[in-house]
Amino acid sequence: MADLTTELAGVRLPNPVMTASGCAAAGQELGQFFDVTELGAIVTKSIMRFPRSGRPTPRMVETPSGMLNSIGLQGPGIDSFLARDLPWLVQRGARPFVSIAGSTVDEFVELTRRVVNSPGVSALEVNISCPNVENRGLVFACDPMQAARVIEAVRPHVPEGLPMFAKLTPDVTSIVDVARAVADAGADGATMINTLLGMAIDPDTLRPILGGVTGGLSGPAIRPVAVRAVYQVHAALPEFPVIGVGGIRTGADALEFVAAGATAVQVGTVIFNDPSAPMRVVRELDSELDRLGIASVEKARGCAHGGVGQ
Amino acid sequence: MADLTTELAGVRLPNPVMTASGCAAAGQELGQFFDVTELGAIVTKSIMRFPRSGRPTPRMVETPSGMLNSIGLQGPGIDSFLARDLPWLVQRGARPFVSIAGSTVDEFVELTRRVVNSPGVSALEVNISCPNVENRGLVFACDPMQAARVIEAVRPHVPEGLPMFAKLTPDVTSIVDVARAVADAGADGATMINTLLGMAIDPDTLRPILGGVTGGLSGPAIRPVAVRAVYQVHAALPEFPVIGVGGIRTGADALEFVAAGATAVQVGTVIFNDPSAPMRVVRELDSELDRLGIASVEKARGCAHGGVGQ
Amino acid sequence: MTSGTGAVQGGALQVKGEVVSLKPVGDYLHLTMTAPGVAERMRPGNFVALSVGGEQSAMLLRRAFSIYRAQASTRGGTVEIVFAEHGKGTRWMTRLAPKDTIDVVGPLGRPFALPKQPVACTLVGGGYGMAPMFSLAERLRARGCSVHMLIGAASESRLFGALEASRAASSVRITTEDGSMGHRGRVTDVLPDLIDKTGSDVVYACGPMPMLQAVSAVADEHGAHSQCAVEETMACGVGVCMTCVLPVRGDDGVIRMVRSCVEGPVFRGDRVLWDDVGTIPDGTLGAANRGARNERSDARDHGRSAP
Amino acid sequence: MTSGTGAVQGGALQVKGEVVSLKPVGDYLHLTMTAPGVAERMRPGNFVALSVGGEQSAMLLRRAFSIYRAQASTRGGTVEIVFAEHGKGTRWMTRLAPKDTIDVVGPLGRPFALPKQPVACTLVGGGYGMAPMFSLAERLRARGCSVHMLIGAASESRLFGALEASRAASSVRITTEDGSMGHRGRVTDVLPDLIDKTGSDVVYACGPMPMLQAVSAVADEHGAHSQCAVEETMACGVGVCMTCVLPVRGDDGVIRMVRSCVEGPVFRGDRVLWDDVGTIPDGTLGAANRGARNERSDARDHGRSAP
Ligand SMILES: Cc1cc2nc3c(=O)[nH]c(=O)nc-3n(C[C@H](O)[C@H](O)[C@H](O)COP(=O)(O)OP(=O)(O)OC[C@H]3O[C@@H](n4cnc5c(N)ncnc54)[C@H](O)[C@@H]3O)c2cc1C
Ligand SMILES: Cc1cc2nc3c(=O)[nH]c(=O)nc-3n(C[C@H](O)[C@H](O)[C@H](O)COP(=O)(O)OP(=O)(O)OC[C@H]3O[C@@H](n4cnc5c(N)ncnc54)[C@H](O)[C@@H]3O)c2cc1C
Ligand SMILES: Cc1cc2nc3c(=O)[nH]c(=O)nc-3n(C[C@H](O)[C@H](O)[C@H](O)COP(=O)(O)O)c2cc1C
Ligand SMILES: Cc1cc2nc3c(=O)[nH]c(=O)nc-3n(C[C@H](O)[C@H](O)[C@H](O)COP(=O)(O)O)c2cc1C
Ligand code: FES
Ligand code: FES
Repeated sequence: MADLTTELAGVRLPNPVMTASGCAAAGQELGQFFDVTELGAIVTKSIMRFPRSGRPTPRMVETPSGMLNSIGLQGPGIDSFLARDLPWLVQRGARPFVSIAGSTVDEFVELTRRVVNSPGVSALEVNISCPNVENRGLVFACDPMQAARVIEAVRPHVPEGLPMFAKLTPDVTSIVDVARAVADAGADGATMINTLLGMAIDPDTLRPILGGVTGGLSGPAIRPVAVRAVYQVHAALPEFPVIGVGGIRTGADALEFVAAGATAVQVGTVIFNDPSAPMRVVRELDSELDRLGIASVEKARGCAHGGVGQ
Repeated sequence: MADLTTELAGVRLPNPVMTASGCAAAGQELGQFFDVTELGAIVTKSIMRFPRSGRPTPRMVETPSGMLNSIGLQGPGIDSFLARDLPWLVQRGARPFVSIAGSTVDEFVELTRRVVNSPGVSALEVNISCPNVENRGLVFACDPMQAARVIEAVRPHVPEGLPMFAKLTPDVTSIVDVARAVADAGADGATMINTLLGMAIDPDTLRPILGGVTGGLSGPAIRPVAVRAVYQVHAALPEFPVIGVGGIRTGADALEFVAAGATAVQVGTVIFNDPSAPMRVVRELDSELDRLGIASVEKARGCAHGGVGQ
Repeated sequence: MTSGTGAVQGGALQVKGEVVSLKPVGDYLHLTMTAPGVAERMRPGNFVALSVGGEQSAMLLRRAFSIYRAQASTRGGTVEIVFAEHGKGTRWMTRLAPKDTIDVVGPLGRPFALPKQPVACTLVGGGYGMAPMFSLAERLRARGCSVHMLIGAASESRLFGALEASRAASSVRITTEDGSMGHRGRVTDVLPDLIDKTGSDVVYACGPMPMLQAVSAVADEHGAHSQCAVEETMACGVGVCMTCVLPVRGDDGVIRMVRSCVEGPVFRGDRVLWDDVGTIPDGTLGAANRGARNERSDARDHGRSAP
Repeated sequence: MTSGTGAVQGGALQVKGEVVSLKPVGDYLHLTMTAPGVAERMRPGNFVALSVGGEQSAMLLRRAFSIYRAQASTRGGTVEIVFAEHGKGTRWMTRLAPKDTIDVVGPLGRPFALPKQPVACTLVGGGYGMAPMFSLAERLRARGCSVHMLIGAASESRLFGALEASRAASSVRITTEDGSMGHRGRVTDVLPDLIDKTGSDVVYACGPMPMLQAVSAVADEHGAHSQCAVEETMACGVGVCMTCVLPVRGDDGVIRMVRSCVEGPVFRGDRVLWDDVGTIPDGTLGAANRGARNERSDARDHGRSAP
């Protein structure tokens, strides 16, 4: 039994494993498969200011060891989320990390205000991997300056003790530059990576399969890209907490991210394959650490860089 | 029997399928498995000015539906390549596309001069997805300006009738910007995509597996990213020929790239799984077109954008 | 066998099943597997989601199948499905052999709503869409309903359960598009007459989307309720991913993109905006703009679509 | 069965084989498969590359195995290998059953060089490294060589071919690290004495890298040639990818990173820079800088490594 407790930018978690935003809704459905209070945290689907219908179907394509999705951030909007979805998690004593998404900086600020005033929220994840309507629809996190603008704007509204993470896209020339920008702008850490932009074409019609034409690639297929991103950012900013996500399927995969420098990890697409995966990953991470004779997950953190444990 | 003949930036090919650089050496070994003269073209491993020993082993890691490599451009150097490797292809009547890689703009120019003066070369592929020693080791193709500098410099040395393609990396915020830059600089087309930067960590030692720490991710895992890149560039520059590459395993996969806008395609990593793959892809592409009642590969080109054939 | 101590009670389970048998029936395969706990909870219209391809599979997503029969047992209940070889996942399933293990999640989805009164019901199944109709028939008969079955397919080999139907229903009508068995044509050629003659109050349907749409329209016209089990592409099957949505009008008159895996797969036919499946119809709650299908994100304009 | 009309003659084939049998031998599995044409071309020291995981496998790369036996036949020859369950690919292979198809590429690699004279030879195998030694012994004996075998492993269950060896060789010595059979210790404890007593001119070895290195050193010291079959991670197995390299000194004295799949897997032991495997040693042809292992590309400094 290795010590899995994790101190993540000031919050204490029983273990470093979470669900990834958009892959666990608001937690309730997964309650059928495991006790959501046992998991490090539940990251909820990115919520927007208003109800949003998302993109037309088809919204997914299975790809080799992965999938594409173009959900288009369908959701009930912040009011309904706070009134109906969040309380389920809070009442049970789970640790909700609330993910927010805006189309403008003001929307991010407004969402932040609403979320931080709701009791029971453990952390805020600011999904800046979404299009900025004020800047030709370019994704905020594709540009260090735009990314920083969002984080700077929400920073004053996030109270002490509530960590705020920026969710980054890998579709950039240098993710280190973006991470540095959000760190400087006051993010308490970064969650990486969001999906890679991809697409698939129907073999019969020869037209794009997804209603949204392009979509986000996720799953084990992208794990090497995610591990690399975490490794690079940890190398550049060793004190900046990173939550690693991208293709985690097993405890050994989770440990790979921890060794690369992640303080916590998220399980996303693999939930669709195995709805019990998040708690299975916790158990497997524990046995992997035992197997290697490493006493705690903290000891393994950053190992790949040649630090402690090596 | 669909018409597979392909006019690619002025060269006529019996079919649009090629090997990808670095996945077929200089063609000879694959001659055991199929007749290399029947394939559209053989793209040779990127050759450098001088012999190069490459990176330490391990140089590869298998990943879900893909692999990472860090070969480090090992090769015999241009002199030996032209004297010993190229003639084998030329004598047989294969169509060699020679891929070159330099660490400086001058090296690219020198390599170009040497290659274009060798008889039997069908085209030049300029692999600008490699580090620029004059610019902090940043990859040329990561910066539209640096990418254009290389292409502009080699352009005057490439004779009429010998097409020159720029090989692009997907590890950029906007591949369209890079494609536009090389098109403006005089490239006759672009080959996309090179590998995605990734890494893997050893589950036992918790250290990076690859001798080169990071490596290039390839194989079916990355196909959706490659198709998207081709689709975006074809949408932005419909007249600019694109050679699609990334995870092609079957004729249907090849057709996906053609529908996205590719004029030709390359088979890379899948050769390691199935050394007969390139010619199998030719046959399967043919039967896919027949199945869909499309008379020629040219008719299918760009279909996904809603053009002819739809 | 079941995962997740401390998990919320009720609902779906994830269990390691074992293949009991796999037998061809016409163009389909009939798979029986153990799935302890799933059988016991199953109600007609529920489905199971199976993982495919084994341990090192490149296929990440589960495949959804209507439950044909479920048998509770002290040795661990069994669940049966009927499937068509369609793509790579179902091709893998055709090679399953007794004793192979298979990971089962279920029972999933909202079941068919049952009438409170002992009314007449018509059950329409297209192809393997007949699979869920037999357990439904049983429940309906147990409530005193009279059950009429209408079975359609492209050809005889794609009819499922024609023989069993004669035991399960008071009357059986068959249609094939090529006329190889029964009436030559579609179920909707026969349905109006059938509703009228049997005086059916409810029509239950499962099959391809165009069939459901047509059945729903016929039911409407003939004063019957319809309960349609839809088939939308699903990534998770358990309600967490939002891939399986279709436009449905709620009790409040508002159109919403609802998840067919948890709010369906069974919907009231008159509530589904059949013509608009695959689009975000105007007026849908949260629709950013009109005719979203025509405003597909253009990869030219921006780097990525929102996930 | 073989692919590629018009392909260059000779060399390797790609064929669809069929599993004939799979049997445990100690800690290993002995797989016999048909591989028409491959058997006929095989020479001792060659290997085959097998694709693993089936049609929808997430495992893209082939797995390499030394050929244990090859039997030509008019009905399509068979090839046999002996393998250890190691990771996910070999785990999949442990579940193969007769009649399963398996895609085989082979025979690959340079075989053991045979002496021109009828000299004495010592054949050293560590674990499954004994597999290629039996066909080699046969060839050597056919040339009038005397054959001595030295078999080593961690423990008895990991010895391969101890029984067969007594028929194949004039003398057999066994070592196990735990002493469960034969001499307690390593092959190199016994080898010096064996070379001297048998007057061996050539030592053939196959097994883990450290064993090969030690065997090569002992052979050197005792005036024997050594032929070592190495095991480097291979992506393609056919010479096109450059992943399988190790530093070898050529006839011209120049150190090169050579491909172990086509220029090996068998190398003269005195030519391999054993200490430098996993590095680019100083002075290697084309080495950009000294001690490349210490100059691992740093992800901090640049966006990507050259492919
Ligand atoms: C609620 C529900 C009940 C179903 N019941 C049955 C049944 O009883 N018998 C039966 O034969 N089939 C049924 N299907 C359809 C079945 O799920 C698909 O045929 C199957 O998923 C195809 O998988 P594949 O790997 O063979 O095809 P592929 O095309 O390789 O699948 C690729 C991906 O697309 C999805 N997909 C492809 N076709 C469909 C489809 N028609 N519906 C949903 N997802 C699809 C797959 O699940 C997978 O994720 C049902 C589907 C749903 C949603
Ligand atoms: C020329 C040669 C001959 C061999 N002969 C035999 C033999 O006769 N019997 C036997 O049991 N094994 C042999 N091996 C080793 C065998 O190839 C590996 O055990 C096997 O590839 C492991 O695959 P896996 O999927 O179980 O392991 P994984 O660790 O899942 O494999 C992941 C990847 O790493 C590669 N890999 C892992 N371990 C090795 C290794 N030791 N050597 C080479 N590649 C490796 C795999 O090929 C695969 O690409 C030989 C290897 C080579 C190169
Ligand atoms: C269906 C789906 C929906 C997603 N929705 C969101 C989202 O709303 N907000 C977000 O930040 N990330 C979203 N993501 C991205 C994931 O949180 C995660 O970053 C990514 O999928 C990589 O992890 P994975 O490979 O484990 O899935 C979504 C991913 C999927 C597959
Ligand atoms: C082992 C290996 C070596 C490669 N070497 C080169 C190279 O020398 N030059 C180059 O332009 N691309 C190189 N590539 C990239 C491929 O040409 C191709 O762009 C990439 O692998 C994506 O295609 P694939 O998925 O079909 O392999 C290499 C790829 C692999 C796997
Ligand atoms: S399939 Fe995931 S929400 Fe319905
Ligand atoms: S394994 Fe590819 S060159 Fe040797």
